[in-house]
Amino acid sequence: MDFNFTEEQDMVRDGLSRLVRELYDWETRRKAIESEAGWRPEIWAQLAELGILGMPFSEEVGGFGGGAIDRMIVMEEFGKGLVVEPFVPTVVCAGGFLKHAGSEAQREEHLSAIIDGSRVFAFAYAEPRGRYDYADLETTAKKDSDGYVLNGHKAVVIGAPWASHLVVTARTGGDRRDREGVSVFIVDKSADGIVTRDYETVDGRRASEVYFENVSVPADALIGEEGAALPLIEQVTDEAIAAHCAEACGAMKVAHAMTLEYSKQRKQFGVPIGKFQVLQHRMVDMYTAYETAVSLTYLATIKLDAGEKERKRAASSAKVGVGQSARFIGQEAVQIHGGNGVTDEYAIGHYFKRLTIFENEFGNVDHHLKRHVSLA
Amino acid sequence: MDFNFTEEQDMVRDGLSRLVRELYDWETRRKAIESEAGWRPEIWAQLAELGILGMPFSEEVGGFGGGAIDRMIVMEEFGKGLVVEPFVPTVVCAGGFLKHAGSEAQREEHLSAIIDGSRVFAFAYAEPRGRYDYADLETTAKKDSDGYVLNGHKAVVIGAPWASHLVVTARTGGDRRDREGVSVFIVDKSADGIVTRDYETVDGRRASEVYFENVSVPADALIGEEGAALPLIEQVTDEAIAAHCAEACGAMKVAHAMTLEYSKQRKQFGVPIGKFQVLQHRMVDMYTAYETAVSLTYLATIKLDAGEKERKRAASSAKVGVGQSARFIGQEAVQIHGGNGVTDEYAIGHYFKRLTIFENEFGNVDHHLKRHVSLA
Amino acid sequence: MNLDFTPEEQAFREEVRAFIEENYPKHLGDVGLREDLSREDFLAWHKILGEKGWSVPAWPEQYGGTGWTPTQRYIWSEENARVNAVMPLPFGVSMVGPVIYTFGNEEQKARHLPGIRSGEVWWCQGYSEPGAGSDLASLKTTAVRDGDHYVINGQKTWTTLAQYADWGFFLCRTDTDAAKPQEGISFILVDMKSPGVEVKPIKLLDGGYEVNETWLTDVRVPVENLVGEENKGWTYAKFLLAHERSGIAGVARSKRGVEKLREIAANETLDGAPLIEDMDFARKVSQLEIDLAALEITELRTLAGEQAGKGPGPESSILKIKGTEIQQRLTELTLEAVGSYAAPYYHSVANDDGSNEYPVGPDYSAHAAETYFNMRKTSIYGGSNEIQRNIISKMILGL
Amino acid sequence: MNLDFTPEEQAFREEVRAFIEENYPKHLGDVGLREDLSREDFLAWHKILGEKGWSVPAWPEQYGGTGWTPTQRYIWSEENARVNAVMPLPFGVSMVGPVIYTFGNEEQKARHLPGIRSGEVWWCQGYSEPGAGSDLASLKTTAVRDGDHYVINGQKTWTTLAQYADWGFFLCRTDTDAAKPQEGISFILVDMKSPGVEVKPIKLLDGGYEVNETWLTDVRVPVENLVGEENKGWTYAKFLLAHERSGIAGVARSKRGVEKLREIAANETLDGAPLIEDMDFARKVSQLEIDLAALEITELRTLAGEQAGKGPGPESSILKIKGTEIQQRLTELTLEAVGSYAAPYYHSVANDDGSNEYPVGPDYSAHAAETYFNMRKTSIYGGSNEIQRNIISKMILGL
Repeated sequence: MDFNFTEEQDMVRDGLSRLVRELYDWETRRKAIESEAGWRPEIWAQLAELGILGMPFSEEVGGFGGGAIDRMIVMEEFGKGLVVEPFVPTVVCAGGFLKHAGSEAQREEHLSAIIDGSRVFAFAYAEPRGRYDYADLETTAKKDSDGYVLNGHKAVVIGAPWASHLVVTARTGGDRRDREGVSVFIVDKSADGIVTRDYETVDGRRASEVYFENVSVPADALIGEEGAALPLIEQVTDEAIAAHCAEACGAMKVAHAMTLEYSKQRKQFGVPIGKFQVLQHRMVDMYTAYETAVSLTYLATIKLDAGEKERKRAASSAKVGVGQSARFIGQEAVQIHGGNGVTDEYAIGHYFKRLTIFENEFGNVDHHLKRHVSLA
Repeated sequence: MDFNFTEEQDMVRDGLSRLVRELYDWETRRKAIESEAGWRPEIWAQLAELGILGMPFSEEVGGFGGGAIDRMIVMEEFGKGLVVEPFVPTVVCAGGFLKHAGSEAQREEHLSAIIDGSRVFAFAYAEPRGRYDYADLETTAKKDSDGYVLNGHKAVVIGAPWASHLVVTARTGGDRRDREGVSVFIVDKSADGIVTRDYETVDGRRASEVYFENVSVPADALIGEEGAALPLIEQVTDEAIAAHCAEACGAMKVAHAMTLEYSKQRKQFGVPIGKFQVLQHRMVDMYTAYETAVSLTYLATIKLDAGEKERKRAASSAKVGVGQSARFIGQEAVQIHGGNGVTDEYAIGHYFKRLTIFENEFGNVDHHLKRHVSLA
Repeated sequence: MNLDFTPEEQAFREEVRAFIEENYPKHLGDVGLREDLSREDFLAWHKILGEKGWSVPAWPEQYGGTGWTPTQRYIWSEENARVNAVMPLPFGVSMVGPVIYTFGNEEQKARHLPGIRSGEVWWCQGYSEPGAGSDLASLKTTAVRDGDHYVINGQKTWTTLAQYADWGFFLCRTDTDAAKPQEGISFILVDMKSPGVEVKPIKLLDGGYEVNETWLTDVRVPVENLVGEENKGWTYAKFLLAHERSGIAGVARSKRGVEKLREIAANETLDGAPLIEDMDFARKVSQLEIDLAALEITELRTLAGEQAGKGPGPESSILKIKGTEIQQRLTELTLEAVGSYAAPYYHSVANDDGSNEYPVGPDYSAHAAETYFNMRKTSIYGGSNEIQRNIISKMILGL
Repeated sequence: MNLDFTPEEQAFREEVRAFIEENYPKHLGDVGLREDLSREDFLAWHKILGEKGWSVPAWPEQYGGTGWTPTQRYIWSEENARVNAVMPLPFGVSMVGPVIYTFGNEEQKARHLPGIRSGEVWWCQGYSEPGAGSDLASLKTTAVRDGDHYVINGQKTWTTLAQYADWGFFLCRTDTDAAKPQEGISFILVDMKSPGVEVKPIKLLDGGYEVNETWLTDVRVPVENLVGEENKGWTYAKFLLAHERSGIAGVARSKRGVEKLREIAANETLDGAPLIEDMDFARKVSQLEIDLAALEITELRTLAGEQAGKGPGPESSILKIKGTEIQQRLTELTLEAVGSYAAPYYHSVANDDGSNEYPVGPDYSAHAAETYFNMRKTSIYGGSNEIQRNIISKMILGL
């Protein structure tokens, strides 16, 4: 048992922490997310240069052979700065699918482009009526002579406006909600028949509704085995859950620190509000909530390579516990900030909004509590 | 809409309040519940004399024509003094069954004896494996030429050691858990084949395990229609729920007042602990929990004579809300009393224990939340 | 004790319902975020009610009140909540109006009450200041007497919808040497068109503009705009706050909210079945309904107390706490119900070209996140819920 | 970072498990309420461990500690929890022992440590006083120097299991004029058989006797029983409290408790199916398991910190709060699981004639209510959870 980080990991953390501090200050971030583009490709280039985009991949394909712990460190720092660039969709999700199930040719084609920052991905899995069930798909991929034809509507595809490519889940067989018959494809976003409606999200990112209208993709767009992708999707989304939990921990850490600082400065009735015992104890409970969230994030991260059931239990435990901490800390941080907490000007509200949407990503608390029960 | 009490109701309250104050002081109560008998028949006689035992019954049978509100007032005062005498089993339950479904002859036989205090009842409905489902019965009543033969085991029959008679639920037909086939009987406790194992309960009352071993009862032991008693049981137990909720409100009121008083006297770090904001706010939340419990008890009580669905929804709402308040107030009252809160000597622990068992009676919070859902 | 309505009360409900059905402006529909409303939208129903004589039900009849019993007022708010009506804003009707008819002079009553009743004059509240928050009494805005005028200087904040306001009521310090911060404060009416009044909207975390910062720089106000006595403004402010709290439970509106939540959850699916059939979700809705029922009866008991002659007392703090907790949980559950469609930013989606060929989620999801964010304010404003607990602790529990 | 055990650690687990299986006294079984245990029962395992040299694992090796790593100690407590072992009581092993070897003189070490290790000497703690509670420093018991003796007068309370104690460690005021209440306190060892020591059991709300009131009336104690310096007792007391808290999370024991809860819920029925298959109940068990997993990792992180040289710090307050919350929720859920059979009073049922022809509920229900009642103490003792929050607020958050 060991809870220490390696020297390399400490260096990655320090480097990213500096990057976020220097290039991601609050005003610059605000301008970027309010800009036409909504993100900064130059940050993406920086991340490529620092090797962050290539970290989880093997050295053979040009990566750095990092693991789950490294991703956790990256995401925690991103969470502290509310970084919007699509690391999870591109590196964790698309990268994950390719790593676990991509053919030699597919890796060759995509991984180096991910690592050098030239290709950006979004993960189109959610559907309007599917809620958090990855198998509850109305999107179909019908085999034809040249490959597959995709039809369907993917909802709230995070980062899609910035993406050159999409990872798409679709049904190649079986009935809606069957575990069998689910497949995963990599699709060029400029393919004919893809219509996107782009918009901002409440937590400062961009997303699209993506409509597939008879979109033809070649046979080698399929990742892994046809119709057998559900376990793969579960593996990759558990990895995304661990990553987002780490991001949430970073955001919670900052939200708590900001609140603490605010409570020491802000005076009411002649004393700093941090002197009121009720607020003191609440900030203690926030601190405890943060610490337990970190513990569960460690657990989920460490167990990613364990057996399937252990991995799922840990991921769901984290999504439940970190989700509950995120809601509690977000709400109380705003409450303790009083009126300022509900303004756009104060950063705290933005941390709250990001934590709110985090709760929903890849299944909310209820969903994962049920999943945990089913794994008892 | 009217939230006032009548003058008669105020008089009943005052009378009972005096009785509890004068005859139910803490030391006297303690001696009584620790005595061989565990209750005081002389208190029962007093209640008969004051007309309390006859209150809900019509004037024709010697009662006073009172209603649900009157019962609520009585139970609230009983709750304040943690009165152990079996008003609910005898007057609310047995009395309720007779009132709603008893034949002329059955009323004649039992009601006047209830009103004058000479006959005491216990309600034997729970079973070891039935949890809170009144239809989940393993106890059977088989029809024979002279009447019925009862077999089965009734669990935790409150007040049975003091009772001369039992109201017993049993299956006369259908399968375990069927809504049809449930019947109710009144049985003399001295009947051949009834074996009881008596014991104390953690909240200072007495109860028995009651075993029926080929107990023959006459045909007129049946109350109401054979096999159709479930709606009747639901009506009567909703009345019992309203009564126990009122009792819990009385107990919570005292528990809160004791805690408030304690917090004003008890000093730590040189000041009364009631000066600590965290405890102040907790006592505010206890107060709010009490007030909302009172509101839901009013609702359940007033709706007892409404349509079936409305009555059930209100009763379940109350059992959920009052149950949650009871747990919160009980636990926090003990916590604020510190070490003294967990001693047998301080009264607060006994209020806590009564409130704990109340939570379970006639279905706990989970059970009634589910019932509420089913009635949406 | 009973919860029944008398035949007269039933008849009243019929009358009210018919009037609403006939007269409530159709174009307002079932509004989501208030910030979508124009000034005219806000006032439309108010003006109609003004003409009918129903705009200020709670006022004494001599000033235009309807003389309704608390039960009738309860029916009134229930019926309005049924259509999620845009009610007259509280700043005139529930706040400055009662202060004026209780503490103002005849001239002030004659001048200001009609405009409040009719909905022609829009009022805003100048209480909070930056750095003051719940500690209202520490306010720094001064009003210095100069001949027949007060000269007001200072900064107010959280002035709700002041961007539309004709008049404002302001707490100003008229005696800076007073022994206690609560003393030396005056309650002054200010024409918002006066030179030196500057209103700047504050963007909120939901992206909307609902509150403002208001600067007063050498604003000259005639002394006849002082309400009551100089330096006694704190008394009127407290009076007003108790009035503000009493409507804050929002029971009728939350009941409508639960209905809407049930509709949403009936439309959303989970494992192929309606979300409302999911036990986890249904249980949370039931719990909310139970808590709301408890709040409703508690409010009715308080109203009954008022009917029996007691004014709104510290009990209203309970209503504020529980009412806002329920409102917030309602928005939490709605957010949970819409799933992934919580994420789209309404202002970004709504400002599109209007074509609806590729919609972004179902209509009911459009405001879910923004409403959730917006409603965080309810446990902060009107005296934060922590302050309400302090009030109960002191005034009811005697701690 | 990893959660794996090394092969050496795995081997250690095997060794420990085998030793426990072979040597743990069978007659102790899976004890419910501790109050059923006799003095001999309490000491049985302690004495066996003493002989094996495993009774005081955390002590420095020179005093008999095992030199185990924190991970080994973690394995040790997990393995003991598997059989729900009656562990050596903390008063000697975790409390006075560390104080004696850290601050005591050689004579004291030689005299007292062997008896603690072997389990022959039973210690009790004389800290709390009536009227003091969490405000420990306000204690009033005095020790007045009289030649070679202290003469102690005062009253202690909550002295756990003092009815069996041979020795006690007491905080006494030796300087009544000290500037602060924390000053002028001394840490004194008292032979409980000394004249003037009177122990009176306190009946608790679960019906058992676990704590006592202890009177000291002109108790003469040789001055060599003073530990460390006179008037410096507060330092030793704080040192001890931090040690007391560090084991208080009780993770291994709660894990065993969750297993037991699952067994109970598998036996109980709801609507004809095992209770554990009821989504409501299963969800609560899962939530408990998740919180327990979080606590476990948090404790391991704290242990890792200790391994890296940091002593038990204020972080242990988090473990105390979360650990006791989980213990209490576990007993709440067990109470819910047993349904109606929560009501029978164990002492009443158990004192029956022993015939089991007509049993009162399943065996596992016997202690459910009493354990629930008993465990309310955990958020009160060892510094109430409110005090722990004060500590974190001050020591970690700097508020």
